[in-house]
Amino acid sequence: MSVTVLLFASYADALGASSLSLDLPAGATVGDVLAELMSRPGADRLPPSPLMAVNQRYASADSPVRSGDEVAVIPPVAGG
Amino acid sequence: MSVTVLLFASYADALGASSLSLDLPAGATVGDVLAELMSRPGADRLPPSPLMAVNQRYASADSPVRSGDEVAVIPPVAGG
Amino acid sequence: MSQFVSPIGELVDRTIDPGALLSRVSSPSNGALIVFVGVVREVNEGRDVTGIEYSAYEPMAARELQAIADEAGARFATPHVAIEHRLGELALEDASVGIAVGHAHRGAAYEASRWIIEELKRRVPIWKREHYTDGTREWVDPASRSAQPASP
Amino acid sequence: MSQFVSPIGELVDRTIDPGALLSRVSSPSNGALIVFVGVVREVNEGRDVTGIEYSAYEPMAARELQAIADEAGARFATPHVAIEHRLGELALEDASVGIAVGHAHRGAAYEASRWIIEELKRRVPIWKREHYTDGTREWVDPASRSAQPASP
Repeated sequence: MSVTVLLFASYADALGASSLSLDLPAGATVGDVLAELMSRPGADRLPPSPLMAVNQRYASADSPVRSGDEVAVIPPVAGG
Repeated sequence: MSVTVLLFASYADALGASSLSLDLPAGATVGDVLAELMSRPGADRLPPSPLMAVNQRYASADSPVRSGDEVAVIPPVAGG
Repeated sequence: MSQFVSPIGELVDRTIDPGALLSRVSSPSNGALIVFVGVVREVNEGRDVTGIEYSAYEPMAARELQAIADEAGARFATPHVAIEHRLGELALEDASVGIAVGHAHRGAAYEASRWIIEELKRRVPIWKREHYTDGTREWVDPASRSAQPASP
Repeated sequence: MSQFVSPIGELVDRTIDPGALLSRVSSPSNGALIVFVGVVREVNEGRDVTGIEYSAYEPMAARELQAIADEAGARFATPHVAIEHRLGELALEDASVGIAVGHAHRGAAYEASRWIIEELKRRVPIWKREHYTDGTREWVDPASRSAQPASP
């Protein structure tokens, strides 16, 4: 299955992309998305457990992802 | 000596005046001003120890008053 | 902005403009601005209010407002403090008091704003007489009221 | 005022007008109105700032801002909550965030205002890149900074 991964701010800079399409086996979790992402060049500049969101809601590493989901890796927020 | 006594809000209503001139012996205190005031008709509607000010600053009952001072009897404040 | 900003606390007999107060505490050194506005409410302590008449021991009230502004400036380390308290006849939704604070950091800005309104209510010789829908009027004594905090 | 007021939290790409925010939380039932404005400061963590670029995960940030407005309304029992966060390039003294709260009583108004800005800083996916006088730019990570609270 395929999911869209969104990257922002310093994380987008680190990976040189603001959006990626990843292919994952059925039953994959948010943690699996992150593990796949961490194998990419530049990912060493991300922390080991960044905040993640699925379909615009914060999600833990064991949350399931489904085909077509929008998975976001959220850098430290700095609003205000 | 003579001092001016100012009354405000509910206290002015109680005593029927917003300003009085009182004659007091030399060496009189804020407490003496208040005692003199309390003998007036309507003063029974004042509390026994209202807030007092001398020349626009809060003052305690034992503070001295001098001829020409402006002594104010301050009802419960309700600004804001 | 002028380099020579100092805290201001004053009585006014016109509409309080929160935007104008804010602009008096704006500065490139401030990350946080707060304006508090106290407003005449339609219901107070269960009675229907049509308006409020504010009066003061004017010279002393003006002095105390300025003193509170100065003390807040010193206590919270900012010159950007502006306080206005209105006197006279106010209608529903009219602002009776406006307090603006500018500070580098938001924590101090909130603390200063809150400290100022509490000091103002504690010590500035201002009185209010509420007018009710039944035509009566009454001087308000906040201390004699229920535990519910008085407005604003 | 409309009878059907509800909390609002939104992203904007224009100037934040504190007076307009205030008017959105005015009501005859409110004795206290508070506006908090977060502003771009000239110095942050000892570096000279010339401007800030705000970006967001926009649909999620918009959802979180609305959720914070709704949660504040429920938690502090008032529908009169209006939050705006600006995105894009901001100059010194530009407002990045405006938070207006109207409440019957001042204590709850202050608490709600403070709660909203802390929640916003904790969970809304917005990022800022500071531009410095030396021409460099840097993404800001509030958690990596000193114990001194970040602006605003």
